Amino acid sequence: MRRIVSIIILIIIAVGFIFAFSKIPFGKDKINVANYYIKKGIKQTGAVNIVTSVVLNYRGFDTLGEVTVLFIAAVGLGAVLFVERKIQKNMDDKEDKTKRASLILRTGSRLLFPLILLFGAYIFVHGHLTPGGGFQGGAIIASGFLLMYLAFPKQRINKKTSGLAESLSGLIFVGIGLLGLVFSGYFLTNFLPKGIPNTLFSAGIIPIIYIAIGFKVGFELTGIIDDLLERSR
Amino acid sequence: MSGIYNWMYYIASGGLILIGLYIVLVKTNLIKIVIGLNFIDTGINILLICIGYVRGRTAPIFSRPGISPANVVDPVPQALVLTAIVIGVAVLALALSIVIKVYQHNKTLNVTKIKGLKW
Amino acid sequence: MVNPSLLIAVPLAFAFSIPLFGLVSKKIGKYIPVVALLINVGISFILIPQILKKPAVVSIGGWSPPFCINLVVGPLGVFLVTLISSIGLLVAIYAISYIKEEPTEKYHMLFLLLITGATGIVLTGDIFNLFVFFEILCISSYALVAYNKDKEGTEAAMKYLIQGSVGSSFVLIGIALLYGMFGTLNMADIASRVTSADPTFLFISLAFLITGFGIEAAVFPLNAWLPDAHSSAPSSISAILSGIAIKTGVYGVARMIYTIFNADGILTFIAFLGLLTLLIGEMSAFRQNDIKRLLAYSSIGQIGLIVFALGIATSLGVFAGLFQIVSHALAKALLFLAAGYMIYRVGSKSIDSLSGLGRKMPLTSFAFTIGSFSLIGLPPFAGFISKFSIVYAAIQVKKPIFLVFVVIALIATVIEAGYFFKVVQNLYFKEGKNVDNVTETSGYIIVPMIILVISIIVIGIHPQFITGLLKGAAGELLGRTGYIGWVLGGS
Amino acid sequence: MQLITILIVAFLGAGIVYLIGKISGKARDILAVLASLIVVILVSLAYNQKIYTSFYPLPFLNLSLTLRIDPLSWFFAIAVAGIGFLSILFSLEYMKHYQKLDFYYSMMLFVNAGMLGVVLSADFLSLYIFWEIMSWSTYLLISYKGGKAVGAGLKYIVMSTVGSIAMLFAIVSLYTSYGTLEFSSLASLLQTASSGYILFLLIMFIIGFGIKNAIWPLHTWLPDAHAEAVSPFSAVLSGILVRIGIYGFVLVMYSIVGLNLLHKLGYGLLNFNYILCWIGAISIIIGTFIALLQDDDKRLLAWHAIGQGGYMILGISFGTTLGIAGGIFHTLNHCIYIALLFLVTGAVEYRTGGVRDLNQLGGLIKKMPVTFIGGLIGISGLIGIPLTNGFVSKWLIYKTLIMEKHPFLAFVALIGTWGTILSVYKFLHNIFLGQLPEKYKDVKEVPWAMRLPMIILTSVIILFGILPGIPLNVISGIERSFGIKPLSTIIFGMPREIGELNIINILAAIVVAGVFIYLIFSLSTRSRRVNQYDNYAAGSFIPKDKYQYSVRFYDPVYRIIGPYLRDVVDDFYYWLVEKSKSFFQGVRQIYTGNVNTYALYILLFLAFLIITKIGWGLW
Amino acid sequence: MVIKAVWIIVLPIIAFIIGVFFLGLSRKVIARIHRRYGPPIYQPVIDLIKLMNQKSISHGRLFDMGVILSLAGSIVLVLFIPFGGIAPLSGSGDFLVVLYLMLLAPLGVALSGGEGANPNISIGISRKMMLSLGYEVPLLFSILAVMTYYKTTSLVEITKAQQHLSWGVIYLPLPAIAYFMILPAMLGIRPFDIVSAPQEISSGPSVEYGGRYLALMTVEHAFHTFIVLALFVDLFLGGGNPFTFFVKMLVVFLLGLFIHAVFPRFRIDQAIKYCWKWPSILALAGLVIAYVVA
Repeated sequence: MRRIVSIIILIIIAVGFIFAFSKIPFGKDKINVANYYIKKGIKQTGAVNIVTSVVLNYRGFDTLGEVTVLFIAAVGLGAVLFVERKIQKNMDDKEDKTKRASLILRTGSRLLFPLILLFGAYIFVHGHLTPGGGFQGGAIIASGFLLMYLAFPKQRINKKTSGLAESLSGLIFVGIGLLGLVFSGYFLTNFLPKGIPNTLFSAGIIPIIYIAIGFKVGFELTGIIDDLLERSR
Repeated sequence: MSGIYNWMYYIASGGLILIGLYIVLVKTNLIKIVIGLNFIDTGINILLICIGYVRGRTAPIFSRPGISPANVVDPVPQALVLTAIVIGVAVLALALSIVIKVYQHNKTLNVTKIKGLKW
Repeated sequence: MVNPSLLIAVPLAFAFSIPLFGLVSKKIGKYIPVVALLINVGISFILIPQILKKPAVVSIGGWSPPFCINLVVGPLGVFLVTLISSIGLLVAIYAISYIKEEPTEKYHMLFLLLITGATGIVLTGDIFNLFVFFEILCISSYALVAYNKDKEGTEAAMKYLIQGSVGSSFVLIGIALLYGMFGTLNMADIASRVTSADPTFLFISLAFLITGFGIEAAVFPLNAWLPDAHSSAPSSISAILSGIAIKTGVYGVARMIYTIFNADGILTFIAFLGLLTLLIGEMSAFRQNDIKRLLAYSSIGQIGLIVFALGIATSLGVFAGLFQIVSHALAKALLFLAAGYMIYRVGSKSIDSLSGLGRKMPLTSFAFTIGSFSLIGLPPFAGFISKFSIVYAAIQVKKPIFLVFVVIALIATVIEAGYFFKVVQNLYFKEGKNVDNVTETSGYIIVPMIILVISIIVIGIHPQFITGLLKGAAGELLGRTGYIGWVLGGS
Repeated sequence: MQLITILIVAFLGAGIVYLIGKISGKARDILAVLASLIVVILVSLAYNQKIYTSFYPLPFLNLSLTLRIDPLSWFFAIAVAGIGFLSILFSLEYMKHYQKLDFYYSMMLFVNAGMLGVVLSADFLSLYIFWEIMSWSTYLLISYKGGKAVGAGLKYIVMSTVGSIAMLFAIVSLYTSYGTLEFSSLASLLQTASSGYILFLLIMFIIGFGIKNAIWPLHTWLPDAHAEAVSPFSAVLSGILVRIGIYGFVLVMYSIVGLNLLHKLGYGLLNFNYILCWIGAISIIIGTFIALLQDDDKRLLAWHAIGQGGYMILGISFGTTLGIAGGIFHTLNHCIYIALLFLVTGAVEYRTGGVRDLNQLGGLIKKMPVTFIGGLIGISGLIGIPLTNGFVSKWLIYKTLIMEKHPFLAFVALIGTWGTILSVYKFLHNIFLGQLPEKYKDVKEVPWAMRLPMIILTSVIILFGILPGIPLNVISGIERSFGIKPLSTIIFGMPREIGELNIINILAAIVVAGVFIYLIFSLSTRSRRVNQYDNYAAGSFIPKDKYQYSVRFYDPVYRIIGPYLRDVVDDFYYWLVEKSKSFFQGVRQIYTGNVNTYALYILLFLAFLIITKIGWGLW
Repeated sequence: MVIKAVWIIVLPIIAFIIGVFFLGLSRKVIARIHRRYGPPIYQPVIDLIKLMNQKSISHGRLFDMGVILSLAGSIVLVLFIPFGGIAPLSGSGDFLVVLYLMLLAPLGVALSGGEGANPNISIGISRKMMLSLGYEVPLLFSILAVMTYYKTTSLVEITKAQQHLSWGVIYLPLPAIAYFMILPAMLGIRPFDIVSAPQEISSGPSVEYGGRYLALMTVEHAFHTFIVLALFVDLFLGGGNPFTFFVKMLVVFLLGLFIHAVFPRFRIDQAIKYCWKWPSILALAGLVIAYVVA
């Protein structure tokens, strides 16, 4: 019964989709506002990656929100999965069911971990030049930590430090926005010199924010992994 | 043929969304429902990308010479997708954590059995 | 002129800095939201007179409006921001000593972010940015509903999350469709172009958006999450969810219908939907024995009333709806705060167990009484003015259908009166069973309640304090060309 | 300004009394009495004045709240203030053993202030506001005693809310049609309205005011509320609060709609007036005859309050000079004697430890003579024995009915009086006459603070009974203000052209005859005083305390009429409530707790929207 | 004015004499119907004198005052009911006043008896109340029929309208019959002597009365008899001069006595049901006719 009703409803919605999509021709040039970004983006922001300039400059506010969402997820996860320390200690004392990882994994991850970190850093530092950016880089860094967790289940990142890093990088983002407000009267304005496009030190605040985001995302995702791991024991 | 080619991506995205909705409607396992939500997210992301795509053009990154402004796709949907992905991840993470808690309290993942709150 | 972007930046910065303060002392964390929201309240009060003279359009990033995200601070925005930050401030004060469950600093961060999300929703002029802030609001409320980590809380959060995610997905689909059609995300820009688009297409995207925002607004078939979430969350969060969060959903729906789509045809349906919501909410509330669940269902009813008033779509109707938003926000926040502390003292959510508290907790019970009287719509409390205005607006349109609607709405009022009066009697006139060692609250708990009581009475007696602002806000919702003009600079 | 002062004193008094009460109980009591006394003085100073003030603008609705005083409002205001004062005076002793007295006094004053506001309002919005204030404060006071009172209070407030929304509907509709809510402007604007609209307005207002006034079939809250409230408040409730409904009727029917329009409503027997008077008549029958069956003294009086309300409706519904005068005068009289009777029951409760069951009392006349006299005069007024106030007003009403050729209504009114006699005699007999049970051997008369209000009310009943011209003079002023031919009065009764009624002659005749017989009586052989057990019992020994033959005093009549006198309306309301409760229970089953279902709702909504557009092409 | 003052004094005396005469007459007539000799017609007067000199007991102030009130009410009532065109106080009160003044007497008895604190009194009064409720229904119907028909509430005008043999009984036969049917109930004679049934409840309300109390009650009874009959004559038989008026009263009284003396005593519920059945139906029909005709 429920299935039949569901399918009927979904068919109706699908018809709606068809009506709607038929009005948006696929692959045709429908670019409207974005033309402005494409044409003036490099000049106005100094970033050759237009997506980055949209993400961090024209629509930087979205990104701030996005970072906040991730932050909320990390904090919320921590809040929901929070356990009193005492109980946790008791659990630690009892026994550790997780098996020790194999030698190959441990050695391999030790080898790969710095490389992954480096790669992640590369991604977010070059966010304004190449595809990629803070989120992507952060995710890569977090995957590095995930690898380490797999290899050394007993080791933990320092929660305090990671929390501080999250908090600080978030503050840097907001702070830069506020500085923009101070210097040019608009929140999140690019108040730094734009530099020469297509070089590393260009695009004003964009790389700085991306670095902050990179750290923030990296630590947040790691924190999420850490929290989930903690509960899985 | 070009019709199918034009519609293929829409079908994929709409299909993912509908499948996700179907899972949410019909499946009783919480994890599956969460996965369904993720399906919807993915579908929407594909939809956004489809909308921004212009046939025959390239990514809006001018790091290599030879890419003219007339030759790039819409950058905005890509930015939006970036945001949407992050939000999706956030929701997913939170959803899983809540599911863990729900499981601890109810010892089941079957939503038809988790009816402590009703009426 | 204070830059309105501070309204978002300040609480965000404070929220991010809570872990830093945590290094200094664990105790500072709970005062941070108070400080941040105090600043916000200050800013919004400074803004009100300025905005009423001339609405502000503030761009973020420094480019001209359609090309970057901008905040549109019209009368409506500033009104809602003032409401959000004031209620937020009071609840934050309440939470200082109410929240005892660890990890409190995470609670305060999430709380502050929730308020930020709500503020962003009502201020932003960009539809995708609206979605982002909407997600901030939703995700932080999912986490906060589950904050107590008990069986009920997590279950409610889970249900809320599933329905909320479906809703946000719909919002995003709607946004995607709009972007595909118009190639822009600025609401004013979209609004200025909608006439060129195919009506069916427009309606489908509107349907997705209404459904999406409707879930947060708790309109009838979409509100199943609300009773669970509101009743299982910590009471301070219930107060915020009822007082603010669902209002932002209503704001979303109203913004879509009035400003962006100019969908006159659907308004009567919206009014009907509101009426249905009102009836279902009040009926379901009538048989509750769980005080918070009762309040939650009553919130559904009140939202129905608000939506009904907005659906009338005359300037008076919208004015009345906005007034109802104020009076409901004040009253329901007060009720949840009072009920929350009673529950805390008594240890049970059932209405029967609250018997006899009038003697033991006189101030709290008094606050509860004032709140419920205001909700029922008794003079001289704020709820009376709003209810009177709604009835007046509905009759004034002189459409027979609205006459029928208003009669039904008034009947629903009777149901509401029935259960609220029952609870009040329970507090004062029934012998309590095990309330002997219950004591009155003090300090941070009682201050917000007293402030809310006073504001309910003051607004009830002297509604002119807010009517000017509300008139402007109603004008903003109905005058879409004006809105487009502010943002895009035309005319 | 004067009116504003009255209201400010009244409302502030209520607030201050509460605060003072937190400091000192004694000061609170004194202040409460003082506050109500000042209100009485202020209101009486406003006699014969015509004031109209606008006191509070509400610019966003383009309205301002206004107050006025005219004969009608003064008449009710003085009744409100007077009864309020006396019952607060009575409360001083009566309430001593109760708790939460701060709340009690403050609410008493608050109710009074609300009522004053209602009668002094000059526009419907202020009337509605004060009306609601009055309603909810009444609800709090009814529930004050807890226990059964809680149910009574809830019943009251729910019905009251229904009435309020009907009234609100009418008021708002008036406002949208005419753009003003002031009585005076509406009165002239409404003259051009269609009769259908007038009828709608009247029906709405009758529902609104009628629920307060407890006319059949809107009466069911009243018996519970009256019985369960504390006695001084029952006096206020039954005496004046309920009768604010009559004020509303008179206001709307004669001050605003006016006679000309009233007579145009309806055709033949379906005339508005005619239907209204039959409602009044049914109220009389239901009220007085159900009162006959009651064993609880306050409940008995409560049913009479319904019945007497029927008389007032009968009086005012005709719109003749005599009828309106009778109706309004009866309102005043009722307010005096029913207040007195409730105070009497209060006094009895006070001394017997809260006994209200008529079957357990008896013989208290020897112990509480003042209270007895209060009770006697009170029931005489209620019956309408000549020389008490109730007589004159009832006479006016009967006269109207017969003159207007409504013998059937007159029959109902008269037979209602007989029902009244039976039931109130039972009231008096079972409390004060007959055998004094052993357990009440040490009962004393009530203290002075309780005696004084009873004495005042008793003397007012006699005063108005003998000199009906005093209040009737004011009433003819009211009629003049309606533009109706005013009732010409003489101080002792009616002038010749209206009918044969001269109280002073009746009084003289009775006094002379009484004195004459008393002389004969005292000249004949003296008699010996004996105690209550020394009487004739056909030679058999009757044990003490088994000597009560007043249980089920009118048993044969109960058996005959009892089956027909169930309060079917009340049953119907209960049935309605039960049915809607189970319906509500059904409605909330839609929140099944299953999240799949909830998601289904969401998608159904979306699909519905889409299908309306694509499928049906709506919007 | 002087004449009026004289009548005010004389009329009660006349009423007293007629009433006492009827009391004596009724005992005699009933005795004769029972094939007894019966006491002399002046027996009540003898009784009165005897009772005034006998000792008695009192239960309190109200016990005394009630009796006085009762008698005073009856005496006053006489002044309001036209007796052969003479009604000295009829200008001060109309028929409605009369109806209400008729309450004083029973109320006085009830109050007085109430203080008597005897179970028999309670039962008696309860019966009296119920019985009055019973007969009031047809009584009010017939009275209203008369008032409706003649469009006045004044007794004087009602009698005036019936001059020259255009008696009320001709135009309003049904109410008249109804009134006549309940006449014994109003007078408290058979078959409606349930209130004072000596065998059951020891004379009911008057069980505690002795001496002067009983005397006053007897006088009251005499007045009551006069009033009820006078009212009937005024309403239905056109009044007349004092003599014809007396004759009409006598005829009505005897007729009533003859017809009713043969019935056994009703139980109280039977009495009420009786009153509410035939007399009420007749009177109601009369009222409807009067309403339609007038």
